[in-house]
Amino acid sequence: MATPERPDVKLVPVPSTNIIPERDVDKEPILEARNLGIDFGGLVAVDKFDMAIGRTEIAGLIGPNGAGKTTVFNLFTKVYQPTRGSILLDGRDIQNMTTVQVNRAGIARTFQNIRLFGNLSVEDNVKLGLHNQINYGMWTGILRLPGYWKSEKLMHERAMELLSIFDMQRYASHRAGSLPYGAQRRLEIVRALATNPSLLLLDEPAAGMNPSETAELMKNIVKVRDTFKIAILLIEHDMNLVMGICEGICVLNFGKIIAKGTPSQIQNNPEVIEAYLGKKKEG
Amino acid sequence: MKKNNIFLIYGTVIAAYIIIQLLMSAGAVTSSLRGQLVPICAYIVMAVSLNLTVGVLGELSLGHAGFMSIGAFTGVVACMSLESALPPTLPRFVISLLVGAAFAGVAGFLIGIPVLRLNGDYLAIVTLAFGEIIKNIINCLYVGIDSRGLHLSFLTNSDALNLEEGGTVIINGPMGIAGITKLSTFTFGFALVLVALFIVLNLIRSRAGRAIMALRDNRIAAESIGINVTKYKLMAFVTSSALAGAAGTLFALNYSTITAAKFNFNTSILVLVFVVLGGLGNIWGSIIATTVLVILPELLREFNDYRMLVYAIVLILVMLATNNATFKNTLRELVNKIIPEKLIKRKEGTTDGNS
Amino acid sequence: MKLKRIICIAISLVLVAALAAGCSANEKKGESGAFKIGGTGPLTGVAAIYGTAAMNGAQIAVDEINAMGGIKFELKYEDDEHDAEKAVNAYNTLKDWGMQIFLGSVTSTPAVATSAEAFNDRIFSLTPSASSTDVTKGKDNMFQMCFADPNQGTASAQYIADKNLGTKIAVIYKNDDPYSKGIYNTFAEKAAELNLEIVSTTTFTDDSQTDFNVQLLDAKDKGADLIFLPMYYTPASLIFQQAKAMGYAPKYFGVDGMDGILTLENFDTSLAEGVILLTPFNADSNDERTVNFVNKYKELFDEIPNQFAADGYDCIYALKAALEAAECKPSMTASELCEKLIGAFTTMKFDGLTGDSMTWAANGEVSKSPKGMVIQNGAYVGLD
Amino acid sequence: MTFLSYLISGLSLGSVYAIIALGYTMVYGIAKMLNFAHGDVIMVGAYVCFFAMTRWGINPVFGILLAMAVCTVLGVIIERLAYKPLRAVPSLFVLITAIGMSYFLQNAAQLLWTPNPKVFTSVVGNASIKLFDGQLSISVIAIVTIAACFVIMAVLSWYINNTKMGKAMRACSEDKGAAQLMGISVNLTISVTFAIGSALAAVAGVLLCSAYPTLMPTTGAMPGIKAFTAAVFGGIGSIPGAMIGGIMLGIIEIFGKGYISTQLSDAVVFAVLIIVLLVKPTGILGKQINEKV
Repeated sequence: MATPERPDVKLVPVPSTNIIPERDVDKEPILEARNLGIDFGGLVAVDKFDMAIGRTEIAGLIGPNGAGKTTVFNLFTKVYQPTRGSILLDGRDIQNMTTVQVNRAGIARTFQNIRLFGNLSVEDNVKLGLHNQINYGMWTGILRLPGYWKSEKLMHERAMELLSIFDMQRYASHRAGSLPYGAQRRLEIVRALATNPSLLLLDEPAAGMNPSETAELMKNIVKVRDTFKIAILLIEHDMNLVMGICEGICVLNFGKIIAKGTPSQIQNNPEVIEAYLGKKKEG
Repeated sequence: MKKNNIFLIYGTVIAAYIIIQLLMSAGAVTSSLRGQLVPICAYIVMAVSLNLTVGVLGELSLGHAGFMSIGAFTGVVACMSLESALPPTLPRFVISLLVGAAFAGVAGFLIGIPVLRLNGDYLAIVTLAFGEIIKNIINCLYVGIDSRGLHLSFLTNSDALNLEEGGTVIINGPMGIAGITKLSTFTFGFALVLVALFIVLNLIRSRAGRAIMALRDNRIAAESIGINVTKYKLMAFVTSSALAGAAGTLFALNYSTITAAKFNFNTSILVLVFVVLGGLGNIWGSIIATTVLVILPELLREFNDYRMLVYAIVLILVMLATNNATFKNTLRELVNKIIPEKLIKRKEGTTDGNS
Repeated sequence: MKLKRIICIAISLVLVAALAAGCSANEKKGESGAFKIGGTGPLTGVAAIYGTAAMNGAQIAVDEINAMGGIKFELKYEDDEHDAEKAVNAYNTLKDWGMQIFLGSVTSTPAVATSAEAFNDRIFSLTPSASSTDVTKGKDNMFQMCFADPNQGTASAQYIADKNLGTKIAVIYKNDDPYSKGIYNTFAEKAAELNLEIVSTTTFTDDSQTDFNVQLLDAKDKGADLIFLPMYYTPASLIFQQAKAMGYAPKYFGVDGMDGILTLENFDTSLAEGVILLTPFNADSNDERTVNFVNKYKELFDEIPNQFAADGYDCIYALKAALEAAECKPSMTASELCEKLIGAFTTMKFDGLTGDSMTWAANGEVSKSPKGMVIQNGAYVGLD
Repeated sequence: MTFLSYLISGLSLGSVYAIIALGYTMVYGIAKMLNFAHGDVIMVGAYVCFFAMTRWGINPVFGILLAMAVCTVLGVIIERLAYKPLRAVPSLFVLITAIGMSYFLQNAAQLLWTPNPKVFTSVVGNASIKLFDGQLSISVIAIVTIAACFVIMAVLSWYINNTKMGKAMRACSEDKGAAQLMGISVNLTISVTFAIGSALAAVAGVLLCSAYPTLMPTTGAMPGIKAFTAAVFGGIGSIPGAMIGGIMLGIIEIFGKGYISTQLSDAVVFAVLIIVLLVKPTGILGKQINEKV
């Protein structure tokens, strides 16, 4: 598999115990989680989770099934309220924000089990992403005032532009639910991008894709980062993708971080190998 | 919904209006049908508005008749109080409609705040509960008017209003309102249908409508892209109730009497049947289903005692025919045998109404 | 979705066909030499019992009259499901049929709606049993065969005071029923005037007409010795049963809606022992016409007729009398008949099953004397 | 004393609602549909028992058994003809079919048995027990109804938790597809559910009409809606919930009449329902299902 060209990245520490790419270090990290944790009933699902993501970093969150990766995403987007710790988005605590406010503040995400608006067209799905970017009131819409035509035109243009990143313009009028699986995953990314995030969370973007689709996706993720100058955090099981494009990787097991570092550091970390392959037999 | 379908809906509705007007002026319309034109219009507005809640927003409401009731009573009170101050019928009718819609809309807002926090069948039962509460309250409500203005009394009887000599009781508890001057005409009803269609169709195809449909398809995803769930749920619910209120006023001003008992659970269910049969989210379907199902019981008068039995059987069969695959195929084969393929194809071109 | 469309088209075609069929049936007059009489009433649903009774009673009268020779009638009843909207539809259907005289609607709320239509169309109407004053108010061509609600309320209060039937009175009425509430209102007014003490007033509705323990307990606790029940007999039968179960035995006073309680299938008539009611009709009467009517009704419909049936029967005979008095012919239009009948009704005297020498005021209300009846050993006995 | 009388009336009315609600909730739990025709099956059951007892002179016990048999067959036929063909479509469509079925049963009953009300003879007589020098009286039928309600709930709970068919029902209620793969006949299970639900409806009909003896083609409609409310109140799908919901509803209705206003009692009942659902959005005993993100 072809790995996209990538300059070597040096990870440097920021205040607290986190590391981010050197080029982002003079700016505050886009997101910083400090001592984050959540319990479900008595079960500790995530604990002592510390992480920082650089402004333009592509970061990876990996770990075996059930390690709590998606839970971390749900904490970041305030689907769950954390039991402990804090999340700083661009330096602002999101403790009192709702999912909706978090999105407006700059976090967009995709879902492990695709959540599109299946009965709406592809274009409408993207326009919904633009909901808070291009604004007009209910009565402007009902009465078809000039604001409606202007905004809708703008939305259409923006939607087509965004769809073109993944070369999906031809699907614009299709029902989202009728798209092939891979295209649905890509549409979710486009929809998330449309909300103009500064941090994009991708939950298993390559799941169900074949190798050539995955390679295409890798290129596109990097392209998105380069075009929009945003940070991306992804959960993925496909190690080629993770090792290929992620700069910093965080490994989670049983809700706790067991390793952090560059791809090469992670690849050689004995604890990570143990978590994935099981403990070597003693003696 | 495709653009040409929208024009088809407007076109067909306007064409139907013109044809009926022509037939009426030629004296070729039976009293029976003529008498049903306004209620059909009112029910179409009801169905279209309920479709906004059930089909577009995706929340089951079993109390839609409650909003119709509020619209009916407040609209008629407005109409009767303005009788001397504003004799011309058209502005009085329009003001009454607006009053009915406004009160129903406010009620929709107040009810919507708690109701829309619930989900599924629990939401449905709470709308049913509100519908019953509205009915119960109007049954205990007395409103009268005299030279000093409107008087209101609750749980007593019309004497407690202390009306002056010459004052009139408007809402008389369970007796409802009697002696309404009929203001609704087919043309008014038709205009209201057009307005309702305009509002609902344009709402659906705008930023707000997309947000409402997004909530229906996937609430969690909608939240994740920053769509305010409560705001858009309420927007759909309030619009829906306000339109139901306007339909209520139109309906009430077509009869010389209305009582709270008319707008009970069965009426809510009746409108729900129109919506489901016409197709969820399918505005065109709501119009057709309403028209057919309002006229059907009248056509079945030939069956005398068996009338409602036949109606029930037709209802069940239509539900089976439109939703069961085996049933559909059998029926399709049957239809193909009777009607040549060519004819069906040609007709399809003209009645494509599904989104 | 192809199939749906085909069904839509099919149904639309049927509708158009029906519409066309309706056109050809339009505006027929009574060419057969019979007066076309139409009526609406609940023939299905909760109130079906009243509609069917009035229809059956009227039909018996029509058959009798047609058999006599002379004036001929053609009767058509349409179902209104006890609903104003459906009643107007039914009325319009009757108009399409060519109705010349309207028998009104059987129940009050639909009757208010149809009477307004009949007033505008100038079709004479005589309702058997719609007792609300809103039915006749402001309509010169609208007449009632039954007592108006206020009359029943005042008459009941007067009767109770005159005969000294009770000192502490309880009232249970149906809050969502215009009939019940209407009688209660005037009863309460008249009672205050006559210094009758009403100690307990409680209500029920359509949705809660099963359990009356609370209402009965309230009456019992306040020491009521007479309960006034302005309601139909179905809920009343439950009240009697529940009062007995709790060991409470006041006197009961009913109105014309109570009539029929003895004909309830399988009803334990001992529960209604001593119930007093004001009713214009008594199926157990020895009067020859009544006996004849009751026998015919039993034979045809396998039931004992109630007051609604008798009202329906009387309506037809009253119409016959009026038509004869005004020398009307079936070839006349509805509006011609209307003017003549208004004249005839306000001047004639009529003897029927539900009263002797009835007269009608110009406002459409009937004047007849209610008979006080008491139930003894499962049968009505005249009180006077 | 008044309070006690109210309480007993409430319990008695509530237990009738509870028995009807049990049938509702069972069918909902397994078939995931609101069977609006349930109230009308009750009416049919009461009519069958009425005719058995008064016209054919059959002993009340056999009358009830006959009513249960007829209703069981009716319930299964309704399910097979009207609901089974729609199992794959959203439940709202089945709801409309159920409403059509309800209209059908009411109108068929009216044609068969005339709209005239009949007075039902109580299966246990009209006796009542007098306490405190006759100040408080409890009718035997109230006691029988309450007892029947508890027995039915206990038996149903046992059946669902301990028998093979009960386990199959629970499996179907969780996931029909998976149940099918495990070799459970979903069709049979749903038929059995409808059979039990309808047999219960017959019992409910007899008890309803024994306590409140007016029998008309529309007798089942209002108690049906009330019982539906009760089932949701208690948490639809939960058997103890239906029972608690039914009894609570009866007590609230009577107390609302007694202590607030007879004119507003319906509004009071529904207002309490709304408040409870706002506090506990899935009813008193309903399971809170969180959607997994």
